[in-house]
Amino acid sequence: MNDKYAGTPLGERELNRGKIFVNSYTPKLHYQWDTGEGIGRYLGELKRGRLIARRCDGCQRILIPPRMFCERCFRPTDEWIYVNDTGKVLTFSLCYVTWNVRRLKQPLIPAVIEIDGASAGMGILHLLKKVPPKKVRVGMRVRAVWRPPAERRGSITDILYWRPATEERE
Amino acid sequence: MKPSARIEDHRTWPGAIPITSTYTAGVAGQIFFDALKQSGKLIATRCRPCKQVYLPARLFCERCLDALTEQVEIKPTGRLISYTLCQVDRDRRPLRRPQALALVQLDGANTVLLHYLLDVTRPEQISIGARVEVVIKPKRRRIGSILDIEGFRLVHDPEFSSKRTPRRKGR
Amino acid sequence: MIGAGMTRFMHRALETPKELAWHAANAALASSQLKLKQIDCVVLGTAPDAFDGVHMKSEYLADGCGGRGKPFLRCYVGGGTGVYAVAQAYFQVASGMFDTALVVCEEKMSSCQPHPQAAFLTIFDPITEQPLKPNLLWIFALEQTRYMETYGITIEEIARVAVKNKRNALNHPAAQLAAELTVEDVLGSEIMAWPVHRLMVSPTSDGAAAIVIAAEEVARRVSDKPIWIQGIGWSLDSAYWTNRDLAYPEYVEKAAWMAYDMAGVKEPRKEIHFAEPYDPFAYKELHHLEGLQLAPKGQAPRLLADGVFERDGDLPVTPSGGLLGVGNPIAAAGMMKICELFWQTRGEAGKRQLPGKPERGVAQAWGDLMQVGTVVVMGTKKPD
Amino acid sequence: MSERVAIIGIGFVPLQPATPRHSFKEMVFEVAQKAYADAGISFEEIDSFVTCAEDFNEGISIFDEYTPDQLGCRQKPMHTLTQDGLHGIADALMQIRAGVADIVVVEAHSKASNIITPDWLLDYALDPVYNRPLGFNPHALAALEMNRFIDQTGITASQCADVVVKNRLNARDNPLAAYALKTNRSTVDSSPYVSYPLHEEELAKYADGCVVIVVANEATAKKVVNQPVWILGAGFANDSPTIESRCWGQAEYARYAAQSAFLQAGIKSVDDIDFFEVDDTYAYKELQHLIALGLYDEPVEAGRATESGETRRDGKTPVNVSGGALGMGLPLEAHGLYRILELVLQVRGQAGERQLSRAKIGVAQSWRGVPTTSGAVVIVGSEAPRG
Repeated sequence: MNDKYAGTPLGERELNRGKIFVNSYTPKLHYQWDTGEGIGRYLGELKRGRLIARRCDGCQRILIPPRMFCERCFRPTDEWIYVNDTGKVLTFSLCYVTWNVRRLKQPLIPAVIEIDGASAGMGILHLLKKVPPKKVRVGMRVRAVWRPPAERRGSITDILYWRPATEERE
Repeated sequence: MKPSARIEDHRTWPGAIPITSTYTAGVAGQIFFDALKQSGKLIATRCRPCKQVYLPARLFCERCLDALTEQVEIKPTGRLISYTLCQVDRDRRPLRRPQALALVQLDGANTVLLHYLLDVTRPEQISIGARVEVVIKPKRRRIGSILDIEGFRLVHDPEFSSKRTPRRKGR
Repeated sequence: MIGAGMTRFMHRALETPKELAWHAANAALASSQLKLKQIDCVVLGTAPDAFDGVHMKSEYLADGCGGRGKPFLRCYVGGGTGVYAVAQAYFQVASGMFDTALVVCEEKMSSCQPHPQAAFLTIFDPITEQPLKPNLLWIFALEQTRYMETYGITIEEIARVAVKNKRNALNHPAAQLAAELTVEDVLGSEIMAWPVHRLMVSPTSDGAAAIVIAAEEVARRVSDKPIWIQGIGWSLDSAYWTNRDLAYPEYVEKAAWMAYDMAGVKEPRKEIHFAEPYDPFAYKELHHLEGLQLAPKGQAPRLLADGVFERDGDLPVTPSGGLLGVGNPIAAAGMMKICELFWQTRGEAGKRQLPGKPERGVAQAWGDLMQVGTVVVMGTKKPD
Repeated sequence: MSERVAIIGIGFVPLQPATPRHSFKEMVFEVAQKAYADAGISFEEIDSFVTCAEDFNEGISIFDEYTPDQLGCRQKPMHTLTQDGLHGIADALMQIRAGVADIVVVEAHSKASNIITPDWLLDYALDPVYNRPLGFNPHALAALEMNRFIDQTGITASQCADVVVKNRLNARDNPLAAYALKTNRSTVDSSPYVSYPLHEEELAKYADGCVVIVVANEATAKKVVNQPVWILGAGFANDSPTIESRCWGQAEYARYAAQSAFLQAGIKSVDDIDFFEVDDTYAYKELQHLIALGLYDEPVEAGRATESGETRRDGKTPVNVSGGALGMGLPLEAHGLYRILELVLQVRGQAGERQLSRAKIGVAQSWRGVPTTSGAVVIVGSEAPRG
């Protein structure tokens, strides 16, 4: 049976005792991605404090994030359309760990937010804040909270977070 | 990225793969590095059916996939299979001194070892086929790494020099 | 299919990736009673290079898989790779170009620091998503919420999957996280990303698994109990995952029907005797059973509660112990499920052997940004 | 008898040092549209899709995620191979012969200009325990191989330089080429060494681009508008990847792959082949690969043949009429597809100024670059293979 299932598990202790030879290496993998027309414009408009989408005349859908082709109709999309910075939570989570698995006391609240003005089901990934974790619900209406114009850099993080739309305006 | 005013400026986006990798030396690597670190010895493994002696030691034969259990100690002398003088670093910037690298087949092994070629800066100093020896770091500086080997050094070999005059290739 | 083998699944292995691949390849060859020289081509399945920490890791792994001097391909559909690799090898052999294929799946996730999960940051869109610092838990939690919300499913119903699979794994000698737990234990473990608790998540693992497949005449010659690949299917959905309804995996349905059609399966619920769906997270098993047409939409939790998916149930699900119990070295975990189909249908699953001589099973894996379904149907009867 | 399989459509863009206007998705979409139009098919008719890509060349882990939309294959069979485009062609051939698909699309692209640290990527491909700790520019591996190669064969460094001259000159008649140049042996010979004996000018430079190829079974191929270009044979193979035990000096992977492809094609003599498109990532590689394909009785002849002009466009055995990677640019996994693209254009008689008078059977060969020992060979012809 042992022969059938080979393998030598290592525990932290064996590793730390220095008997196991290990070497570490941090690769230098750097990129500068071409955003292209669709996402380039999306980022540019974020900097201006607006969300923009593309319409496909084939399926009549309004697509966000915007793309220059429609993946359903396999044809170029047709027109730029501004959409609102309000929307509805399609789904969410309360996440207690960071991307590199550090524990958090207060959860991050990632959500897919359906954008008002885009077609049904067209969501983007973002974060919710200014809402008690227990109060978050699917279907909740939210609105974007933008960075001050001078601090925006043409990034998805130009929207700081989304907050419940029903609360009083700031 | 610097803030910019025009949409046209948002045409590229910078990023990286933010990881570090930690590698174990493996089952065979443990044997090889342990011997290198403790006693400065080079341990290979042999596959008798395939007539191969693998250095550094391996757990399996790549030709027949059988497990390799027979260990062989390899003498630290061998023959130059190829060499290069590298002029650039990994950012493609010129190096102040060329980095000499060599492939060496040690006596008794069927495989080659890639390492630095010590004290060589010009192609005129060497030629393929030359005899070399392995230089191993003193014990206190050995940590169980391929860098416990300092590199290869040319050894004087009257027989080789008389057989063949070093050729200059390229310019 | 004439041979199967795997390594133990471990949190951290001493073996290098090549050595892990070799162990599995060697075990599969031994099981098939073939020598490497009788193998015509080698297929490798392995997930992101970021885990093992080698760029172009297919090339690096080639000798460990037995690929030296042979036609060698690495296929790659993210987490779906382990099951897809069988499809790749199937058409390599079925094309008539090769008589035998060795299929190896390997993953050494422990190489990746500060935590293997960190590599998952780089699976997100680098421009529109990575700046938000997402982790892999997000997408599972977001999908699970959507699934629960759409069909009114409770967290307790989902926790049962972890209980069942970790228990099944107690009988798997290669298992990393086998345990006898209760639903309370699972729900008592800390919340990683609500609604996902720690014990609903498969571990990161090091390991490898491999199989040997052969054309009919070779299979009949060398094996008295070949298991036949009856159907293969795979399907990839749009990358715009925030534009899709995550409640139901349409791509799994597409892949399943591709495989069932090929296998001549018309009523999966009746004609499939047991299933090994992909279970990296507890809810995924249920989600996938629905995609595989083995439970009506939103009904898998109820069938689980009724005992249908237990070892002695009507449709045993994940008798191996799955990713939750045996471990999740991504591609190797999918291949482990294929090995389980082989062992169960041959009656060689030891303590895990299902009652009633199961003749046909389905294995499925899933991957990417909730996009890929890969499905293989195998059984004791040769397809027409 | 094996099912006959043909290339029925091609789509491509010129190779360029950089392509800042478009994202990779936008580029692939444009090319896929052209390929489907060329084949006269709709995206809905395609059964299966293959993209050849590596995670770190794209800078994205699990790159498979981002492959479907721009090819029109949402919720369809699609998978990636982390190999060269020619491996993808072999894959398509096998899918069709296995009866899994009638029409398969193979795509590969390069956004090499987006990689800021290309040599560090290659470094990360080295064995982490035995090789990488030495800390050297991985092109030195090619230099080690070249030095061994010229020592073993008697081919001279200047004959390697002749490959550069020929291919960059050929590229001048190829509108798809990024690095066309009229140059000469002494310019190459006097360019600085990257790693002795390998000169800077002997390295192919990266380029961005994309090729999409539509492959189909015989029944489909007979219906399409364009002349089908038949796949006569496809082989792929690896040598040991391990620096310590791989073959140095000869390209074993190419020899294995060629043997398999020639056997399938029923071609007994290389004289039956009209022209070649082979990997020339480094100048010496062209010669090494031609030797592996079995062109010469003695390896040394490879150098002489190039020096005497035999492999020029007007020579007896034209090699890399397209300009190869040295003249066109090196487009990562799309490298092999640009090679086979040239075969298709030549066989169809669409190669413009560089059209060969005789181009009925051609061979494309690829290699995956340092530190790999992996490559593929595909043979195509104007006539359907005998059954």
